[in-house]
This record gives sequence, structure tokens and C-alpha cells, in this order.
Amino acid sequence: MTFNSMQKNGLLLAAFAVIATSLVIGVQLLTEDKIEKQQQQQVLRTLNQLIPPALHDNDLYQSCRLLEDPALGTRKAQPLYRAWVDGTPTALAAEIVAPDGYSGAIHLLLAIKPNGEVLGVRTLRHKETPGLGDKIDVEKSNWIKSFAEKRIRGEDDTRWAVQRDGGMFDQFTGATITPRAVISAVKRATLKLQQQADVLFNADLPHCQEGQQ
Amino acid sequence: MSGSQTMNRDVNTAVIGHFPGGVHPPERKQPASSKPIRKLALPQELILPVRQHIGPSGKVLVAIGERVDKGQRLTEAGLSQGLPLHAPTSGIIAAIEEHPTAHASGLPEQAIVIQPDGEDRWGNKHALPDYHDVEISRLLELIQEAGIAGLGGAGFPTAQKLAQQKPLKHLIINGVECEPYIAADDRLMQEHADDIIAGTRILQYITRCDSVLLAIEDNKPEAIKAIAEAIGDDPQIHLKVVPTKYPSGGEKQLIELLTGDQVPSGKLPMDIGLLMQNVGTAYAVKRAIIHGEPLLERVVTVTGESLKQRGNVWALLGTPIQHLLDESGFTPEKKQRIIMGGPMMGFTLPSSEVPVIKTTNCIMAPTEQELPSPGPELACIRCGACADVCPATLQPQQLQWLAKAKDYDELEKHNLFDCIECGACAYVCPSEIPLVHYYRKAKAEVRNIAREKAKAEQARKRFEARQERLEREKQERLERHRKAAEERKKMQQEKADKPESKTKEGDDKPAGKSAAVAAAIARAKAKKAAQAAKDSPEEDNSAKGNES
Amino acid sequence: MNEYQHLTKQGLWDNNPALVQLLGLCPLLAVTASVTNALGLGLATLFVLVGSNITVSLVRQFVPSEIRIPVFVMVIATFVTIIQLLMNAYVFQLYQSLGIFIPLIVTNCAIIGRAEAYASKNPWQRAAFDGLAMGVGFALVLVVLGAMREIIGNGTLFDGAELLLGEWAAQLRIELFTVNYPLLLAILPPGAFIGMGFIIALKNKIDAVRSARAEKKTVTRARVTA
Amino acid sequence: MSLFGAVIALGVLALIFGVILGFAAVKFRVESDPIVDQIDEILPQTQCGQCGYPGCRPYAQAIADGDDINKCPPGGEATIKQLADLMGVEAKPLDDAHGEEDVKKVAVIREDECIGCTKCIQACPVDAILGAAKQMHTVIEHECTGCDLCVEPCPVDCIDMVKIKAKPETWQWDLDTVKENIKANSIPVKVVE
Amino acid sequence: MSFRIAPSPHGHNQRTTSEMMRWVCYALVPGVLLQSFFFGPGIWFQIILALGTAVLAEMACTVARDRPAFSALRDNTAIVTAILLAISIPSLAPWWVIVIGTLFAIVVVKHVYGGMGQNLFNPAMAGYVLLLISFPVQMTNWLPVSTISEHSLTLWQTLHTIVFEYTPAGYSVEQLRAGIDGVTMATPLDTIKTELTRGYTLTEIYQGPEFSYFAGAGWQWINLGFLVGGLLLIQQRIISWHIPLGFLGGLCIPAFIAHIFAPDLMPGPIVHALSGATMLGAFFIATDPVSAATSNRGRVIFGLLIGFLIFVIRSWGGYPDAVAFAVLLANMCVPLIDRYTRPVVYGHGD
Repeated sequence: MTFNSMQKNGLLLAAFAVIATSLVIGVQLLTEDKIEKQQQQQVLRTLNQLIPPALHDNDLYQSCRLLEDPALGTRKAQPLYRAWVDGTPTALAAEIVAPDGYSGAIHLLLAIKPNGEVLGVRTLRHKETPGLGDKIDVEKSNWIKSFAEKRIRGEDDTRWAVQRDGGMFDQFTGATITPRAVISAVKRATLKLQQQADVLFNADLPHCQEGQQ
Repeated sequence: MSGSQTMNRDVNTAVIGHFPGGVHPPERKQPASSKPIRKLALPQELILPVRQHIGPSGKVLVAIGERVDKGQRLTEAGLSQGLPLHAPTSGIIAAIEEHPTAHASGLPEQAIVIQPDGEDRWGNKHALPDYHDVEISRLLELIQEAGIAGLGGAGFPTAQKLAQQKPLKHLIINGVECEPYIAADDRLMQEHADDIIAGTRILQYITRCDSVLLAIEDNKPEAIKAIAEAIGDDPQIHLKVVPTKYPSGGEKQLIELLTGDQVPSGKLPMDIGLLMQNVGTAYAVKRAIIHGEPLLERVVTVTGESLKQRGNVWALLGTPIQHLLDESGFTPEKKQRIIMGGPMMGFTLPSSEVPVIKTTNCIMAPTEQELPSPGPELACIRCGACADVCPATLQPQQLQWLAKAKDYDELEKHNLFDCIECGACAYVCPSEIPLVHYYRKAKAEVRNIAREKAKAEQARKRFEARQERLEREKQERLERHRKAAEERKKMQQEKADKPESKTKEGDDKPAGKSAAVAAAIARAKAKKAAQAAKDSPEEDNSAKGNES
Repeated sequence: MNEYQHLTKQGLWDNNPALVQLLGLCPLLAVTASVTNALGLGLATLFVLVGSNITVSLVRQFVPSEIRIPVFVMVIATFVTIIQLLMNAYVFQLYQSLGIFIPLIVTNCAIIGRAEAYASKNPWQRAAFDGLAMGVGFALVLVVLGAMREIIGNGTLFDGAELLLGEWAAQLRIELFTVNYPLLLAILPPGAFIGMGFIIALKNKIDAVRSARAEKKTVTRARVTA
Repeated sequence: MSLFGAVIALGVLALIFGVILGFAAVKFRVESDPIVDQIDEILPQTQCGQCGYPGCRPYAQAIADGDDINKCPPGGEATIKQLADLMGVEAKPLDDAHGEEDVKKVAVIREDECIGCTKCIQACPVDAILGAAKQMHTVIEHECTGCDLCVEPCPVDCIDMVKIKAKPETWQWDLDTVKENIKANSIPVKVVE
Repeated sequence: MSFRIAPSPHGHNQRTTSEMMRWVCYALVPGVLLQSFFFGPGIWFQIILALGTAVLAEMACTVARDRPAFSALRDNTAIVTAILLAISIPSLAPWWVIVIGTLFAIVVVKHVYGGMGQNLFNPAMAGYVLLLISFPVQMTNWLPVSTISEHSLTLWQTLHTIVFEYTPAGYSVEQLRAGIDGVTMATPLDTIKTELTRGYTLTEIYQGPEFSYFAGAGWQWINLGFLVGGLLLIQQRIISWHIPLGFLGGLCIPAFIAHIFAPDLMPGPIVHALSGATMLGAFFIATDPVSAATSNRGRVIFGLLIGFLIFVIRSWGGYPDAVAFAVLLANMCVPLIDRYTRPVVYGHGD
């Protein structure tokens, strides 16, 4: 009785598991390519906002490399995209982190020209207070676009601060922590990328797909 | 307190225990405690409910028109918790009938009405001045025959309480009388301290207890003095003066106060070696044993500002409340309340035609100004004031929610039945919720549910038994039919030519009876037809169905 | 009333999984910040529900009761994973905004509840219909709640419908009003709870009114005895 | 290869769990809860049939099978509440198609009109009526459940359903009734000389 | 003769609920006066708006629930709710803020839960949280206190600002907030929070104009005002001391310990006690009996919990002040606290 029940239930359940898993695997194989393409497009959509087609003729997505640098705001390796026109380096883009947001880390995408001029910044993910700190989102406000075409004069460039602290960026009503965090993260990363632009364009960095997915 | 300190007797103010909660309502005992107990004129009639205590009523021994002597027994004690009843004065039995009684419901109960003849003529008395060589069981019998019930409030037959065969740590005599206004025990102690102590010694003798704690609240210095003198240097009776706080006179609270122990829930004080009697009971026991007088009268505080003469009176049992009021200069105000008992636990009477019974310690006719009625009930704000004053450390606000939600299981889990209905919670409730009233209703409902459940169980058993019986009968009938059919077959085979016998049911009915029955049926049919004409045609169908 | 009408009434109103059974509240409360999201998750749930009901009904003869729960879970999990992969591949934007709530469909008790309560006891046609009715009922509540929250919190309807339905749907967007200060509470999770409470209250109220209006029926009394 | 591994791994896991479940199903089998008994316990056992079932037990069975819990007028609100607790469903108001909750009553036979037909005795589900053919019948008050099943069969209409009289010990502390109690029962005292 | 029937006990001593609530209003006076001195007359408009809304909402709800319109107003609790909410928000907040908040507090938090005595949450604080979450900008627009402010508004200017969101001269509240040096001023707690994240030490932060003697300029006096009112309530036995003591203990003891270990990062107990809504919360908000624990032991625990939550949120949370959140969180724990602090019933001990 006991043995019968064990044998029957065990085999049946195993059979179901095998069928179910095989089905999932089948669908997975079918959709694999399509999903990867979608993910590429997702990244490219934001990248293309910052690095217009005129500034690159290479496949930005394929140019992705992993860069590990504390100046990017995290110890984890972050994706770095490199753009060329006719073999001439035109732009660098990196995913950076502002760790000191009001409600945790803010993930940003920063693009600069090799000479250090900021092409633009976009917020990828954040948890800032809705209605207050979420104005860093391009859908909510144009504030994030104010980084475009800004340049940085060095470590102690006091213009890279909110107006309240005597800088050139607006703070938005009711929130100062969020813009401060974003500005300092962008400032830190821009300085770093600007200094190492040459190296980064030529460095042999690991491919994104290998390191993380 | 100062009174007690000046006396160098055994006045022990060091209270061992403490009970939580409690309130300090204005005492207002002065009018009753400062004047001697008055004797009243005989009322026109005395109404004696046959049942004046917990338990079944006794059997009535007298008949209408019978002449009775003072102290003559009117009823015989019932089975277990019964108590006999005696004629408080001589007179004629005027009626034995249903009469509104001293109960909050105003519902009637069987009562014996005596018309006093004014002679106040005693019947036989069996005085027993020295009880020390009498057997205890005989003394208990005498107390039982004297009809003594606890005069403090619950009215449990005293002899049965005393008869418990367990060794006692302490016998507690309760002279606390913590309810505001009431000073019946106070005055009794002041005037009859010796009798009370004598009664206490009888109780002590019966229970063979060598430690008596006699407790009095410290707002009764005169009574304390009188009792202390009456005790003299008796080493076994200890006078305990307890601080004034309501409800320190509650049995459980006083025990906690005097001994520091709690009576476990659902148990009796006896189970932890304690027995409590009221001072009035001690007095009644003394009268019963030493003088042979059954319980015929008691001290009743008659008070409240609607009365001109406030004070204590000796009231014969059965005295109508109206008589007490009349004798005290009653000028009712609009919507006058008459309260039997104190302001905290007493109940209002719907009529002044109800009599004084054994447990009546106070009749109040307060003015609205004196005891303002609560305003409209507001929602509970869970302020917890009620929990702070609850002497049983219950959660009155929770009980109130549950009572309103009729969640009886949860009510029992929240120990509803440990509520002593002292009223402290409702007294302090800022939303003026009649909390105790909700608990009483809930308790009545819980008891009712238990009764219904027992009844349902009984009904189920009877129904099942009936079904079984019907089934059995059906089987038997089938069996009989089968047998009969076989018989018939046999008979038919044997006597094939014999004609069938007539078996008509109606034949053996007497003609006269059947005519009456037919007439009755016809009457009912006519009635139903008339009804059917008024109602819907469906009724008609059902009526027809009945005949089939 | 035939079985299918009965099932429809049960799923859409009388026994609505969201309003009456209060199942699947986690995804319900999480994604209903806008109509589009609500519709997306509603459709996904509907699809899984129909699929799992059919499958469970088809295999019910072979599955002993001891292992029915793990089998149901596996069936549901398979469906959800497949849906997730398909959405990831073909409606990527919506997939992104519904995010982690797609896998949460596995834990939506409405689905396993229907498998256990209905599909495992009925033929597949009926089970499929039950899944459809229940799924539509669930999706409708999602959409109503989503609409409520989107209107109050954002002043719009069908914002971002193109993510779900393709580019043409961008025209569906209705801007009801613009406020400088939207009532953010409606968009935030507490708003979902409060809104849900109001919808349930409304449903109960409607039921109460309807039952008060309903005609009185009479029941013939059974006679226990002769 | 890794995909194949996943299939194998899950298959083996499922096999193991299936075996465990199969074992547990036999070893830890619990006897089913006699829910019908519990429901029957709650019902008032009047056997009145107002629920549409012949007796309380059949209705208990019906509830266990999913029937509504609000069909018992004699039990009223209290019974519905208890049933709701037991069955884990929402309490709902009494379905008045089955009758309304009423005060508790008992049957009383007007004895001078009784013709001794025994029809009521046969109708009484709890054998609470005493009597024999052509003898006057009487109701045993404390056994009567107040189901009123005896009223209809009586050919001479001599059975009344009478409210159970409140007694001080069964009084439900309804202060509104006090005045009525006093009014209804105040009897002028007769004086016998 | 027919007599009146009434349940026992006959007679009553305690203040009624409506009297208690009236006392709460009296006790608020010192704090409110100070607040109107430091933040201008706007608070009076807010109170009037809140009272009007609360009374109308309460009447509408009672009518909708088939009760006489004025029955629910009798207990004065709606008035207390309205005043507490009105004095919790910035005094120049636009009129619709207080109206929405009061409506939510009375209609949703109080009446939807079943009305007086049934609400799980403190209505004023639930209303406050709704506003804070929904309108963060308006709800954080506190003017600098009058003693250090550039602008002081007349009655007319205040009213204009509350109604139209701009002064007659066209300044927004945001602009009014700018201090002498053009830098926008925040509340002291907000300043501490933001400046700490920028790496300043407390010693440096306390040099700012927002601070004086023990804590934030102005705020400390307002808190002392509410403390005085609270002590009056305790003296009058309207509230018991358990919740305020637990509250202040739960806040100040951890603050004291933390301050010893990190004096430049963690503000001390006095700063905590005299900042934000501490005293208002301790004596007027947490002590709302409906949503608080009932036993004395439970009340101490309830107070401790609120105080500790405030400390935690102020120190590490997203908001500078946290009284409202802490109170609501503790409200949720009340059934649990009540359950485990139920005293042993007479005769049930060992």
C-alpha cells in the first residue's frame, strides 16, 4: 500500500516535471534571440538619445565593455559604451551610480565627448520620492537635460553644485538631496572619464555579455 | 480613623492585601448613620414572595383566610436550597397570588399576602440561651428553620453555607458596607454590637474556627468603637478596619484585602479556607438561636432627597415599599426613581407595590439633582478608565465591544462571568455607557444559550428515539402484515368459500361521542373556512390537505 | 440558468476572484497604478488562468489527490514562465513596466484556487469557460481600479497604452484634467488598498440594494412527521 | 547540455517529492472531521422543517454540502452566527422565505376542546404530547420545542402557540419590558375577611 | 405610581467625553499661540478651515449613516482632530491642502471605519500622512520662524497666500522662504538631515540661523508650549502620564546613547525632544485614546514604540520628522499590545 502509493506518485510527479521543464525550455529556445534583440534596443534607445547617429558609425551595443572604477559610484563593474566615427573616438557613455540619493542609489547613464563636454545624462532607475525627487526623470522634468554641453573645470569647480550651494544647477522645490547626489555623481564620473578617455578607447576591457547579463 | 486610634483595643488597621481598581463615590451616609433605627407602624398588608433567595421555592403551608401567629411558618423548605418563610406578624392570610416582586424585571411571583391584625401575637418560640452543649447539626437545623439567608445581598441560605465540611482559616464577618448611602449595617453595629458579637460567636462555634476577622470601613468610627467594645479582649475575634473604597465590601475584594489571597475563578471562598458572613446575618443568627425568633424583620436604610425623614428603619419582611416611603415623608419629583439597594448596584423599581424581602438593605428615592441620570450613551473611546477601576481587573471596554457584537464565546474567554457587576466601570465611563447593563444582558443571554443548547440536545435525543421507534414499529408492522397475509392466504386456501369479515373502524365508537366529535370538526372547519376567506386561497388548500 | 451563464455570473460578479474571494491581491495592488498596466496584467492572468484550467481539467483523471497541488503549481508555473518569455520577446516595453509582477502570477491564489475548486472536478470545456469568466472578472476589477487610480493620481486614462497595444493605441490616451499637484497617494500602494476597499464596499452596497429589491420567494416547509 | 541537466534535475526532485508525498498520504492520513455532527450540534433541534429539509440533521447535511446557513428561523441570528463561525463564511441575515425569528413559544392544548384524535401526537417530532385515542391530550411543556407542527393537523384547532412566560431568573435584562411586566401582571390584592 | 426605570449604577462622576475633548482644546492654546507668533497668523486660518470642513464632513457622514446630523458632533472629537491636523501643517499651505486632509481624516479614517471609537488609526495623523505623501512640496514649505525671517506677512497677505498661493505682491511661499542671504531656509530637523548628508558636523550645523539655545529657534518654544499644555492635561487627569513618558523615553534614551557615541552625527535628546512635532505628538496625538493601547502597561509600551520609531526614522529614514508615521505604525501594533498586556483577571492568577 505504502510502496504502491510512493511509486505511483513519485513517477507521476516526475513525469509532469519533465514535461513542464521541457516545455519551458522549448519556448526559451524559441524566444532567446528575440529577447536579446529587445534588450539591445532598450539600451540603444537611451544611448541614442545621448549619442546622436552623427556621432557614431559603429554598433554601440557591441561596443559595450565592463569598467570597474570607484568613480562610477559602485564597486561593481559597469557597462561602458564607446563611439567612433571613421575610427575616430567621438563619445563615451557609462552607466553610473549616485549612491547617496534620498531613498537609495540612483542609476544614471552619462555620455561625454572625449574632450570632457557632457553630451547628456539620463536616469535609468531610481526610488526618489514621487513628486519631489523624481524630477530627475526625463519624463517628469527637463532638469536632467541641463547637464548637456556642460564642461567641468576640475576637482574644485564650484559651479557644479545646486544654486543653493552657490552652483549653476537648479534645485527643485522641496528637494535638495536628490540633485546634489546626481550632480556629484555626474561630476565625479565625468572627471574620471575625461581624464582616462584615451586609455578607455583603446583598453582591452571584458565584453559586457561575458561578465554580466 | 481617629476614633479607632484612641482605643487601645485590638483594632488592626494594617491591611494585608490590596485590591486593584475601585472608586470613591460621595458617601452620603450621614442621614442614615447618625440617627437611631426607627420602628415603623404596621402596614395595611404584608406581601411575602414565597421565594426570596437563590433556589426553588418552598411549599405553601397556609390557606387563604387562615389566621397566623407571628413567627408561624408559612412555607416548608424546598429540597436543596430552599428556605422556610414565616409570618412577620400575626394576622390573616388575605391572598396567595402572583405579585410583582423585588426584582429588576418587575415580573410577578407567587406571594402570600397577610393582613395584620395589629396584635403582633407571637406563636411558639424555642429559645436556646445556651447553645454550647447542643450538637452543631441541630444548630444548623435551627438556623435553617429560622429562614435565615445572607442579609448582605446574594441571599444564599446561611445554614447551607455554614454546613460545608472544610476546616477554616478565618471566619470573616463583613461589616464593610461600602455602597454609598447605605448605613443599615453601620447602625446595626452601633446599636446591637453585643448581639452581633454573640451571633459571631455562634457562627464561630458552628464552624469551629478560632480566627474571626471582623472588617469595618474606616468611615464608620462609631460602629468601630461599639464593635471594639463588644469584642472586649476576646483574642479570637480581630477587628480589621479597612480603608474606604468601593467595592471593598464585595466578598472577593474583602478577602483579597484581608488575606491577600484571591478566590480562584469558579470556586468558593470555602475552597481556600474562608467563610464570610454579613453582620446582619450574625445578628439574625443570634436572634434565631438565643431567642428562638425566625427572620421576620431587617434594618433597611430609607434615604434620598425626595424623602423628608431619611434614616434606618426596622422593616417587617413583606412591608410594601410604598409604606416605607409614606412613613418617610415622600414627595416625588417628576420621573422619580425608586432604587432598591444602593446607587451603585441597586435596581430601579417600576412600582412601589413591591415588598421588602430578606435581602433588601436600602430603599432610595433620590432626586435628579442628587444622582443625575447619565446623558445619552456615546461611543466608547477606549480611554481605559473602566479598566483602571475594575476590581476584578477585567477589560470592561473589550467586554462592552463583545457584548454589543454578541460574541458570546469571546465574552467567556474574556471572563465575563468574573464580573461582579459592581458598577465602578459605568460610574467612571466618560461616554456614559451603561456597561454593567450590557454585561447583565450578555450574561443572561449566555445562560439562555446554555439552556437552549441543553434543550436542543434533549430534543435531538427525543427526536432520534422517536425515529428509531417509528422505524421499529414500521418493521414490526410490515412483519405483521406479512404474517397476516400469509395467514390470510392460508385461510383463503382453507376456507375459500367463506365471505370476508367487515372491519370498519367507526363501528365501535359510541354514537353520542362521535356526534360530539363530528360537531367539533364541523366547528373547526367553519372557522378555517372563515379564515381562508380572509386569507389567500393557498390557506384553503392547506386546510383541505389537513383532512386527508 | 445553464452552467455557462452560471459560471459567467460567478466569475464576473457573485464570486469575483478579486472582490469576493480577495485572491491575487498582491499583483492587483501592485500594478493598478494605471489602466494600461492593469489591462496588461489582467490579460496575462486571464491567459494563464484559461490555460491552467484546461490543462488541469485534462489531466485530472490521472492525478491522484496526494500530488495534485504540486502538479497544479507546476502547470501554472510553466504557463507563467512561457507567458513571461513571450512577453519579454514580443511586448518588451510592457514587460518592463509590469516587471516582477509577471512571475507573481504563479502565486496568484485565484489561479490555483480555480484549479482546485473547479477545473479539477469538471470537463475541460467548462473549466476553460470558468477560467475565462474568472479571468475576465479579475481583469475587470484590475482595470476599474487602475482607471480610478490613474484618474485621481494622474488625471489621465490609457496613458502608455501603446506599450501594450502597439503604436495606434497612443491615441487612446485621454487627458481628463491637468493639475499641478496630483494626488500622489492614489498612485502609491496605499492608494491601491484604499481604492480596493471602496470598490468592494460599492459592490456590497449594490448587492444589498439588489437583494432588498429582489422578490420574496416562499419555501415550502418540509414536514418531518406524519 | 545544461538544459538537459535542468530537465533531469527537476525530474529527479519531483520523483523524490512524489515519493515523500505518497508516503505521507498513507502514513499521516487523518480521519475526516464529522462536520455534519458539529453543524447538527448548533441547530436548535426543533425539527420544524422550516428550512425545507425534513428535520435538523438533514439540514446539517445540506449545509455541509454547501447550502446556505440562513434558513433556520427558530435558531435565528445566534445560530447563523455560530454556523458562520464554524463554516468560515460570512454571517448573513435570516432568509425570510423560511419564516421570521420569533419569540420562543410552546404549544398548549385547549383541553376542553380536544377530541382525542392523536393526530398531534403523530405530528410531534419529539414526543412531547401525551395522550391516547379518545383521551384528552396534553403537551409536556418543558419538552416542547415550539415547532408548531402539531397545530396544522389538529382537526378542531384546539392547539395554541403561546409565548413562553418570562420568569425573573430567565429575564433578559430588557429594561423596556419592565413597565409592561408590571402592568400586565399587577393584580389588585383581594382581601378576604 | 409609575417610576422611572434606569440601569445601575445611578450617578456618574467622570468628565464626559465631550468635556475631555474641550480640555484638550484648552491645553493646545499655549502651543498654538506660540506657533502663531513664530509662523504668523496663517495657523488661525488653517484652524478655521479645518474646523469648518470637519463639522460639515462629520454632519454629512452621520446623515449618510442614518443618524441625526448633530449626534456625532456632540463628543467634540472631530474638532480636536481638525485642530491637530491644522496645527501640524505649514501655516501658509494652500487652502485645499487642509480641506483634503480634514476630509480624508473624518470621512475615510473615522467614518469609513465605523465612526467614533472604531477608528484603527489616529485620524489627524492619517490625514497628515496623506497630505505629506501626496503634496510633499506644500507640506514641506515651512517658513523660517519670524525672528529670523526676512518677511512677515500681515493678516491680509496671509489670507491671500493661503487662498491664491501667492502674496498680493506675487511672491510664492517658496520665495518667501528665502533667508537673508537668499538661501532657502528649512526646518531645523530638515536642515540637520540634509547638512549631515553633506558631511557637516552637528557643531557646524548648530551655528546656522535656524538654531538657538537648545534646539531650533522658535520650534523649541512651541514645543515647550505644548509641553505646558500637556502637563495641564495630565494634572487634570484627562490623559495619563504613561504614553507621554513612554514616548519621550523611547525617543530620548536612544538619542542620548547615540549622541554619546557619535556626538557630531546624532543630535542629542534635548534637540530631539524640542524639535518638530515631538511634544505635540507626545501629549496630544499619541494620547488619543481610541487608537492607543488601553492598559497602563500597554500605554507605556505604545509610547516607547512611537518614541523609538521617531528616533529611528529621524536618524536613518527618508523624512526629517516622523511623528505621524511612528504614530500610525504604533496604531497598527495596538491590538497586539493590548492582547499581551491584558492584566490577570481576579481569580485567574496562580
